[in-house]
Amino acid sequence: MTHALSLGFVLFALWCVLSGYLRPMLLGLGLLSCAFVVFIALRMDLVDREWRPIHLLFGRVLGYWPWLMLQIVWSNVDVVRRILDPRLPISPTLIWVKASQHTDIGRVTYANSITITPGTLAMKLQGDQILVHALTREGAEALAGGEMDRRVTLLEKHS
Amino acid sequence: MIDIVLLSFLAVIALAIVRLRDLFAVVMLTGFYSLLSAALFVVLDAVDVAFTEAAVGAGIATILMLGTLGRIAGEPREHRERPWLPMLVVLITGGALLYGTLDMPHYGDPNAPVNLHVVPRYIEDSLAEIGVPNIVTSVLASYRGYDTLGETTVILTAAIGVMGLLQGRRRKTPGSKAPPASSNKRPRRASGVTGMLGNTMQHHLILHVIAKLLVPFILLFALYVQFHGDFGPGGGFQAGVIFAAGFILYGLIFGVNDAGLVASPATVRLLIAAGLLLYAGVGVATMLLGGQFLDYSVLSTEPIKGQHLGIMLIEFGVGTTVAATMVRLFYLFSR
Amino acid sequence: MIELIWNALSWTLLLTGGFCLLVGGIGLLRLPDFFTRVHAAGVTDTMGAGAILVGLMLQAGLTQASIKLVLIILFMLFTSPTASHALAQAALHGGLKPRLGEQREDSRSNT
Amino acid sequence: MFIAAAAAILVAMALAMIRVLLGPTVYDRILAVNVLGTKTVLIISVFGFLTERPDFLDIALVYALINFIGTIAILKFFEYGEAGFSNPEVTRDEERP
Repeated sequence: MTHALSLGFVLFALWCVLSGYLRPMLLGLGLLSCAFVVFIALRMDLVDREWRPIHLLFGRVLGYWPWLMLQIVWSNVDVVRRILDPRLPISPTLIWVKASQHTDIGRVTYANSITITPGTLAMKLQGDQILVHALTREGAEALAGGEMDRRVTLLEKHS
Repeated sequence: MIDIVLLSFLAVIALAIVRLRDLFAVVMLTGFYSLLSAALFVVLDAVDVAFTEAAVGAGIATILMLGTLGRIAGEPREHRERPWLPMLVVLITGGALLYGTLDMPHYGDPNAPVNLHVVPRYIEDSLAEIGVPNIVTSVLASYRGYDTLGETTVILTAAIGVMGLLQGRRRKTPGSKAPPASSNKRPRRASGVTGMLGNTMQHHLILHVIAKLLVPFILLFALYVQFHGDFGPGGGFQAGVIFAAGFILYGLIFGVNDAGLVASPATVRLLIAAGLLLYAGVGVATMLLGGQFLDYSVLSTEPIKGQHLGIMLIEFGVGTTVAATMVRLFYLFSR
Repeated sequence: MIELIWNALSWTLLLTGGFCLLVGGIGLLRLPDFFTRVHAAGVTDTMGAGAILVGLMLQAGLTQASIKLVLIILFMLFTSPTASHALAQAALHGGLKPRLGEQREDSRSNT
Repeated sequence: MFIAAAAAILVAMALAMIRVLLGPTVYDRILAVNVLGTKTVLIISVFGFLTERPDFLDIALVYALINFIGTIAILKFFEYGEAGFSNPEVTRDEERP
């Protein structure tokens, strides 16, 4: 029940932000819409313990996002340099890395973090192993170092 | 400037679509074509049209075309002969259309009849008469309410047509009676329960979790578009398609059987008609209240409020019909 | 003065974004196989899109437009890697094998 | 400055379009179409600012939200669709020297 309410709350906040009109009629329609979507989400069985976007966005995650952004910027610089280099210094590598998170959402966060950093691509997620395609061997080694894995796991503990 | 570049991209893609033999690649190119035309519509200031194109082209069109590809063998049939006659027909029609454009006023010509009479009236008076900031909506839903009713009916008719085709075909050919030449190339429809699009993808953890997170937001965004058509680009058509996209995303990931538990095929079929019925019902209600068919002013004591209410109701009807049609098509294609 | 800095920052971001888009496009053409091209697409999706959208946000200031831009970035953060992942899986399923190892002598753009 | 950004987006679109046309595998085309989806979001946003009508952003939002659904359908197509159906291009590419 609390999860459904929190979903409804987030949805209504989104409605207000999107709408920007604070007329009673639109707010009323917004409430109705949110209730309807929550109803559908309950019927779809989408609302369970995994559904914790509030925690994802505002919890300890606040510490993770800036780090990930920085990571994205650095890997971008690296990939851009390699693409523009006339010699095209790439060495595509496949490795399996371990995802030591305990929840599904933690693993998915880790896999998507891998994919969103250019230079590494999560190709397959099997159990607690992720098959990663890296543009360079150095990139693969950096990932195998496991800092991102540790950070995502940390995030999971606190949320 | 931007429009010319986009237009030339469109031409190149159109040629490529004609030339390519791989149908799968053609589906991809069609998606790209729709992306480009949405951008072009934005540049040409037809924001509402762009919105529709964006909503349809971004997901649903691809899915339905893939569903079709899954039903046919996927290999294009070789041409038996040079299609001279169709070519001739196309050339003559195209030539006639081009000739017709010679008489048309230039794009944006201030002296064109449409810019002298109809447009100023809409621009100057619609806010006072209808009270809706988005002129496109007041034209579509109020001034030309008949046309939109007709368009919604077309959607219903199309849905009925597709339902007739696919359901009828299924009954007649229970698998083994397929033409022998292509029988080994047909997609395996395992035990006839669910087809290619209908299976679950629960084993894809990433898709599963992301869909779980996003589906509620897509549905809410659709409702936002539905109810803000009066104020900005949007309305029933766009909202219906977006809502259906959210629902279809659920169906793709969790399987068509689960989707059927949320909204059963029979309910969805009923909703297709219910939306249109709401639209026409508003018209009948205005007649009963002493006005003309679809003249919303009589719905409330103040004409403007009546217009507002009427537009909201009929847009909701359009949205329901469109969303239900799309979902129904998805159900049909995924068996 | 503040406005000038603000504008300069936003223009820098817009230009950076445009540059990244171009590099992403070049990478899409230069890199040797599908899986490496996904990384070039990643440059477009993250840095290119991100920088341009943030640049626009600085122009918009604290308005509804900027909130919508934040939402666009946020949603893309979720959908773009998911799409890349789904596509990579589809390619694996279709039997496409990544080319591995040093590509130096093999660096012709695959046309 | 918006013009410069718009121009960069258009040129990048042209580059991605070349990849769509060249292939060689169908996945390359899909990838390029995905990238073009991102660029469409961008050009719509930038154009909204260029003409000072930021209400175009709703359209960009739609793309950002639902553009990946098509890709999921494609993955599904390859998993459950007929095996070997759209592979001729892949094998053709593999056989290349």
